[in-house]
Amino acid sequence: MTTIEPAPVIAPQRQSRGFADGLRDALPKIVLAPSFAVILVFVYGFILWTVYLSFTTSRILPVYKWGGFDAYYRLWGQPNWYVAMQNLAIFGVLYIGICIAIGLFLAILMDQRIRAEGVLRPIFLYPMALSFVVTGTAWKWFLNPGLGLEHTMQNLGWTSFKFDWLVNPNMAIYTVVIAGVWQASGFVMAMFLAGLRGIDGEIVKAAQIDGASTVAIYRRIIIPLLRPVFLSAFIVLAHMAIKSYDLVIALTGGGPGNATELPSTFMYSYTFTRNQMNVGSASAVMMLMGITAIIVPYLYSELRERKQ
Amino acid sequence: MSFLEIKDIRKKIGSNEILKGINIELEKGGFLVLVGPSGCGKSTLLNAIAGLLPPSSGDIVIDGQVVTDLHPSKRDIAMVFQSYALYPNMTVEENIAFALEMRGVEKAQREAEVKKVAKTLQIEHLLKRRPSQLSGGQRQRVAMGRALVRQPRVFLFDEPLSNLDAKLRVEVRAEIKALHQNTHATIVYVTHDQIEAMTLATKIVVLKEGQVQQVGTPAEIYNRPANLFVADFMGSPAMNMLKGKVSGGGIALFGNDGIKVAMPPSVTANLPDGKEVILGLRPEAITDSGLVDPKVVSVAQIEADVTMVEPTGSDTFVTGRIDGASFTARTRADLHVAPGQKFAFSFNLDKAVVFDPQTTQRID
Amino acid sequence: MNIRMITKLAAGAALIAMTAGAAKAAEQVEVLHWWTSGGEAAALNVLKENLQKQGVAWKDMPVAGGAGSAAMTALRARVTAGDPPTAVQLLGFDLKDWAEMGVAANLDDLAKKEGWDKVIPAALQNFSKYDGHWIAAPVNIHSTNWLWINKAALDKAGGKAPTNLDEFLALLEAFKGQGLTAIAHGGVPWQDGTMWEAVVLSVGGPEFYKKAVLDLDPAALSGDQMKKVFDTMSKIRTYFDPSFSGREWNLSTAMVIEGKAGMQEMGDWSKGEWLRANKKPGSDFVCIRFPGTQGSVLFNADQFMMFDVGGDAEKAQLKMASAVEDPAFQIAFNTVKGSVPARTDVSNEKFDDCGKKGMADLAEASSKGTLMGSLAHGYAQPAAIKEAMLDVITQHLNGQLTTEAALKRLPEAVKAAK
Amino acid sequence: MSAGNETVSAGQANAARYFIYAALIVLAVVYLLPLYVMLSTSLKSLDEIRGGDMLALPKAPSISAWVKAWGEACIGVSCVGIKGYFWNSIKMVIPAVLISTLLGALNGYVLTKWRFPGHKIIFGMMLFACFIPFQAVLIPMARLLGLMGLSNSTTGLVMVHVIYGLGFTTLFFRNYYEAFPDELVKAAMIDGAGFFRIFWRILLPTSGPIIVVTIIYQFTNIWNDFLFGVSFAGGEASPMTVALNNLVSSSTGVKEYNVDMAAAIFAALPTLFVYVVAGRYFVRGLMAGAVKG
Repeated sequence: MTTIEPAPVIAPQRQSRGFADGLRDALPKIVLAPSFAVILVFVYGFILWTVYLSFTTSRILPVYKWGGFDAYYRLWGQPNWYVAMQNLAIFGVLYIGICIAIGLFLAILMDQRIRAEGVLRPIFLYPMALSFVVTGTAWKWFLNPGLGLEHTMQNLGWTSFKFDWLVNPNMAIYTVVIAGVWQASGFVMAMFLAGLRGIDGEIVKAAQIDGASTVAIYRRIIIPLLRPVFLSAFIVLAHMAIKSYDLVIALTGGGPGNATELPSTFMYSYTFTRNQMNVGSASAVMMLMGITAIIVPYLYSELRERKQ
Repeated sequence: MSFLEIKDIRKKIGSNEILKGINIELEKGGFLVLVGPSGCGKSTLLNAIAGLLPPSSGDIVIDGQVVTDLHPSKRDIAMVFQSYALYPNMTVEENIAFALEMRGVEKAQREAEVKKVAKTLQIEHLLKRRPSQLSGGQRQRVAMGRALVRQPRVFLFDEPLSNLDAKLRVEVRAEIKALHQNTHATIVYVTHDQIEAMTLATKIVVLKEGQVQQVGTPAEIYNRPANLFVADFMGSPAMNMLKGKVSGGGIALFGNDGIKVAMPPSVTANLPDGKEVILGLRPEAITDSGLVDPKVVSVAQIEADVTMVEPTGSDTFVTGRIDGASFTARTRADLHVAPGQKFAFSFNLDKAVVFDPQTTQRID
Repeated sequence: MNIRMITKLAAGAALIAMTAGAAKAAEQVEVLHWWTSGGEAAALNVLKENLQKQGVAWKDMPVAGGAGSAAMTALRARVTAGDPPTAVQLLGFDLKDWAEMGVAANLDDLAKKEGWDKVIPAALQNFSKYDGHWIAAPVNIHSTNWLWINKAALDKAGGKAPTNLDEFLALLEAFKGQGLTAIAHGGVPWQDGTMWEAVVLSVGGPEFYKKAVLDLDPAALSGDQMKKVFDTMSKIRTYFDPSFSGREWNLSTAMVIEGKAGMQEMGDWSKGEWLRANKKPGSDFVCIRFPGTQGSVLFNADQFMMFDVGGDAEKAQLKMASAVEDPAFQIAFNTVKGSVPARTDVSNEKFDDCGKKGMADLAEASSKGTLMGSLAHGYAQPAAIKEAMLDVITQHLNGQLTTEAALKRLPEAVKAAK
Repeated sequence: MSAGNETVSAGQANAARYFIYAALIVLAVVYLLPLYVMLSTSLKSLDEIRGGDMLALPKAPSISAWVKAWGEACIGVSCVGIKGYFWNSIKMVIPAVLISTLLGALNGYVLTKWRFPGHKIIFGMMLFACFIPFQAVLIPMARLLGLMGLSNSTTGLVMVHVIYGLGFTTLFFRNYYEAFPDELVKAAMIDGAGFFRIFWRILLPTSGPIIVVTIIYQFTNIWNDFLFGVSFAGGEASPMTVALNNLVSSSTGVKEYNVDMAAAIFAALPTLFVYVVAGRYFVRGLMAGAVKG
């Protein structure tokens, strides 16, 4: 952060004039301080602690005996970890891409002066309201070849219908994508809808007068104008993708085999069930580095832009 | 003694100096207008007076009290903002009463004060409404009511008319003028509109790039602008600036082989022959011969090509051109002249001011 | 809603939250466990009532899910906070790991008074004691190398229960011929592991199991016998129904009960499902040791590890430990749970045929030294190694690894996790 | 805005409308499927669930599973249903949402209207806090809660949710207040209002849309949290999700899917209610600032 500070709206007075005035000038900082202190300790302190732990020999509980890079060697020696990273790449790309595509599509449809918007909107939004602790069972049934869609279709007479992704190690990660998209795309729709409603109608009118077709108006004018929404949606989805845990646990438990392991489930299982807390911490450090790589450039550009 | 003194106010933001030592004094009951183009520092100065933006150095004195370090709420001032800054969550009544409430005024008294102000401003029927239900002019009145109810020592207005349409602007301007005359309030008023400045002020300060260009009454500013910037900025259409050379008690205009005009001796007495000058002449000083005041001493009749005719109803502005130099004349509305014709203009040189092109200052 | 109201609500709500915590009764035990379903909870309720009669209040802290993995997270949080529960349901090496952290209580006096040393099998004592001191009260002994067969289907296939792997594979083929899902299995790592360890025992016998699973001999883990184990697993895999993946074990049991599937390899807890469906051992279903494993028992025991809580709470803790080892409770609990008592001196008359067989097998294995810890349930290896081995087993079973790759990967994974 | 269709012929326009409605209805049905499965299963008998088709309507709808889930189902050794845990969640979620929202609003207020050197770095750091994986903070959090004497208590849990919600609530309010006219704050200062008065009387009363977004967001997240609940508030103080998990993922015993589903629906009711009732304001609130990110 190198650029100049902008003019503050209300800056503190030049000199302090007695206790009451001094207190009044410091009040905003006093109000902010507890929140910031809490974040410092409970986020940044804990991150440092996790980093330290990854260099110890901790197994079942934290111990503070130095272990060097052992945990990192173990981590990168784990086939599971590579599977988890690969899955995160597949999951992340598809989840973010499909959520944005469906969210945008839904938002554009919803923006055509739809009569039943009040009914449809909550239908698309409600999955976000539910935890996978709640909907996991329903999803598991639905995707299970013996109980769900495949079974139903075959009962209906389409006997060659096959949908066994859930139990197919090569395809199981895609079922996680399906359920994830189901959950988050409505939220993305709401973001795009808000963005669409915020666009100046005159721009669209001008484009119509210029003779642009509806498709062209969306493609050339509206969607480019939604750029900030794309960015927000990307950030929200990226962080949900990296944190995705309930989703996998509820749907596949990481299986079949380890076909749907993600870094978050990897970290959890090494820390809490496999009694290799240092390896778990090392994976957490890796995740944090990944998050940092995505978020910090975004934060930087976002905060710089506002400086003008 | 002055009621409001602004002493050597400087304001730096980063490495950027926005105010470069401003000194202004205003008597009690005066109406000070700070005028200048955007970015000249006038709003910064107003904010400094209000206490919303502390100056880097210098002092603000109100009624003999140094208020530079006082919190805005303790300076006993009121401010009307460009956007009116009405609290959207409160009714008109609550908006006007808010400052009184903050100062612990009893409810009954508050209501009485609000009624009184509402009556003055003729907004009694709006008291229960919210700002979003008001028109622009009504909001403007409420914003003034909010200031008036306080009876502060100084009123500050930050471009209060800029969000109104033209007709309303004229109306409200007149109301502000009347208000000032009736209440004898001390007012500091920021605008970029020179007509507002002329009509309202008892004292105008013209600012440019953080420096005072000229301080004076509206007449002084208009008739005797201190420099080319003030001359150009104040008045519409702008003052004609004609290049010329001093030549034997007069000034040769429109190039070397142009026209020589005789000047009142007071203007050219101290200037050497051959000195390059800029002759400033307001459009109303160039007219058709029928309009020339017989008492005028120095008049020049100059024929020029007419390039444009702009009727405004009451007057007609005619653009003339000689030898590549254009000027604007203000003529009678019923003058029959069309572009392409030649026309003889009368230059009233009694009204002329002369500037030094090097220093841009007026030459007396 | 106006703002003042919100503030008041917030203040009020915060106050409620403050008072809602804390408040501990005089004598009480707080018990962390994952027995949350009807039958198990009812069994545990016997213990709760016994303690209440002695004036000890029972503070229940059930955390279900993932065979105790969520419970382990909660336990870590509590221990880290310096506020451990009184007693925690724990398995196998987890007991050792926790005791190593110095958080265990010492039950030696009670154990001596009640003579636990004599009545609890030595193989189990290994886990109930740390460094020679009693730290846990074992509740029961499950064993995992059982095969549960639908009697009607078996009768149709000749009525003879298989006693070795070949007969077992033949029976699978026969069931398949009947149009059944030959063997009901749930594709979850611990279930895969439960089947795998039974196959290991069957293929190589107790010696091989000891060498490969308990001693982690790299040669045994990648040798010919192990190849046969994985090949057998692959063969069994072909008899699964398509939707086995991720299925809970009790759903598989239900398939056998309803006659949709022929049999199930599962621990003795699955008997509870049969009993609840009003099926009788011997007439409706057959319980046998997994073919080729008669004489050996792979055990899995639930224990209540006592945490060092100090002071007054200790008295209640000892009362609980004593109540767990009360023979009456052992009978009451284990008849419901399907397991056999952790004490060997308990009468078997209240138990059904399968229970009686279980108790007899246990006594036999215990005396012969073929009572060995189950890998899938944490009694053979610490969690890190166990999970690493399960990774390989489950990936192989799901076709992500070939047999050759699994044989190579298994010793590597073990080495990496050590 | 809405795309008009003046340039398109009436027939084409109608065809486009049919397509839009058809697409929306098909998607709506797909989105509703899981909820439908839960609902219809909760109304079926166990036999019907085992034998029948998952998507079929219940033959003889019965609410007995609902009654059982609410008041009779066993969670651990006590069989009193999930109603007690429902109230646990309420007790936890209300203070946590209100406190984190209020703090977020104050932080946003300071970070936009009372700026000081370094405010951007502070905001950036608070924002980054949103992205920390919660699994990584469990152990140190437990230790600190223990030191504070808040281990295994609702108060501790409320605190945890407030802390990890602060980043989001601050973000929402900061973006909203960024667009709030500074002149109003100046006017109020000249009128004599102080820091808190300006906040209570001027900013907060005009923050409706963003308060709705924040409350919906926080309510949903905190209500649905499992990880913190299971780690920091076990036993009788467990929130709803922990109890639900105990009910549905018990390792052994007969699975009563209808009861599980009914309990799951109970657990989902408050968040569903909030979304359905406040969904309209949600989009509006997002428009009012949150989307700017």
